Amino acid sequence: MKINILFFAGIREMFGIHEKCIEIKESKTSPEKLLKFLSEKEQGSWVELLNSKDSIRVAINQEISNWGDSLKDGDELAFFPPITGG
Amino acid sequence: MKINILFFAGIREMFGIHEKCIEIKESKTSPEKLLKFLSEKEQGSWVELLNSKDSIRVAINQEISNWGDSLKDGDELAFFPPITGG
Amino acid sequence: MTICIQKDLFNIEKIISNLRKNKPSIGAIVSFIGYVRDFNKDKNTKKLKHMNLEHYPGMTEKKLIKIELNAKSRWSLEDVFIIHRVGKLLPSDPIVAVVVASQHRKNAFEACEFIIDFLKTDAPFWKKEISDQDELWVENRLEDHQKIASWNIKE
Amino acid sequence: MTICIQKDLFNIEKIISNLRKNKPSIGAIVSFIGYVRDFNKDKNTKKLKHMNLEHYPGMTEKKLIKIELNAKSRWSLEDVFIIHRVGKLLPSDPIVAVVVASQHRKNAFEACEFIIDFLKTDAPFWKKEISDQDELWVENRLEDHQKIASWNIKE
Repeated sequence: MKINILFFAGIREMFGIHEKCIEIKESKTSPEKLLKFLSEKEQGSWVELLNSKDSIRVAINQEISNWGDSLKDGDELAFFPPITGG
Repeated sequence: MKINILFFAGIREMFGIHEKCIEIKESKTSPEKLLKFLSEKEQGSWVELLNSKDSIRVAINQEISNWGDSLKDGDELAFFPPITGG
Repeated sequence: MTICIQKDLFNIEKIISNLRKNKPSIGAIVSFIGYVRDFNKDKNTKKLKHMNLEHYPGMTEKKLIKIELNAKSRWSLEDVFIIHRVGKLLPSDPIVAVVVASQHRKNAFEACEFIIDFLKTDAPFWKKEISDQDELWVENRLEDHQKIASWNIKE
Repeated sequence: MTICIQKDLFNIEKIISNLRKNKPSIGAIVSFIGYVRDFNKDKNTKKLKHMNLEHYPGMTEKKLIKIELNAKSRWSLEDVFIIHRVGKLLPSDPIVAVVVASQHRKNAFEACEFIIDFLKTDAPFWKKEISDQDELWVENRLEDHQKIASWNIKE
């Protein structure tokens, strides 16, 4: 399955990119499982992201989601810090 | 003593004038006493004003006042209906 | 702190930009603008032609200053601007604006509502509605006095 | 109901006059404008140079529409306009405006505060402060989340 991952604010700066399309073999995953998988496989900023998991938010298809929610092929997954607009 | 009387809104229209300066012999009076005195002496709109006393407001020197408050020489006395601005 | 009683139309963008001059600590501005409304079509067959707004010069300014000072004693505010039009006003003309600047938005929201609520019951303005059928002085609204009572309880 | 996410400055007078076109039933408009503030001089020796505002395109609009619809389900409103700037903003630049039109003022006041409160916690915007000493992403404020909790209780 393909997942399009977006990064915002401090997390975007940490990765140095805004967007990353990844492809994995599993047909069932969640933001949490995916993050753990990528931090083991790719290391780098993924490890950092996993370590700050408690202070970051995830959105699936532009809706705030939980770490355990399921991801399906073609989903847009976003990682970002708490919101500070207005 | 001299009292300058001001009329606003419907009361101004009733009297047909905006302002009336009156002079009375008494050295002590109140809006209520003055209104009774004028309705006996001058009749006309003063009687009408006295009859609608419960629904009108008085101000002495630009401060909302009670009917029994005392008036002194040179005071500005205003009669007007309830406020409807804004 | 500025109070204007005028016949002319006002521009809210200009009022705000004047208010903000040299005040970098302003983080929030809340503005209220009240307009002349058409009569409610459900209840009325008559049509508003225009409105005449009369006030008590001198007393009006005194009352508005008092309301502003009361607001400033209850909330931390950067500045307040009140403008009220008088004379002939047409349907959908703006009548009144209350602009409140503060560092944080909660103060500005509360103070702005407080000021317009007290303006409606304490500032000596009177409205006359001239319709195609009659001319009537507007009567005061019970709800306006009930709102004032709720502010006094909060005190 | 309009939502704008833009880099450009906005003019509140123009926003309001567009909103009012052909809507004679509007009796009250309440607007909130939020500005880039200088750092509090008491607490800070550093000076704000500018701010960078980033957002999540798509999700932002969705969230703002949802907030507007929530407000419309709670209060009787004539119209709502939300504008939020992104990109580089200088000290004292306006960042955001929420304009709410209704027949009676109480609805406009409450709905306007409701919308800006939820915008602050739910709409995906992020602010970075660039000072003469450092560059820092702004942290979210506990008070903003407490205000949201109080709206949910009122429901």
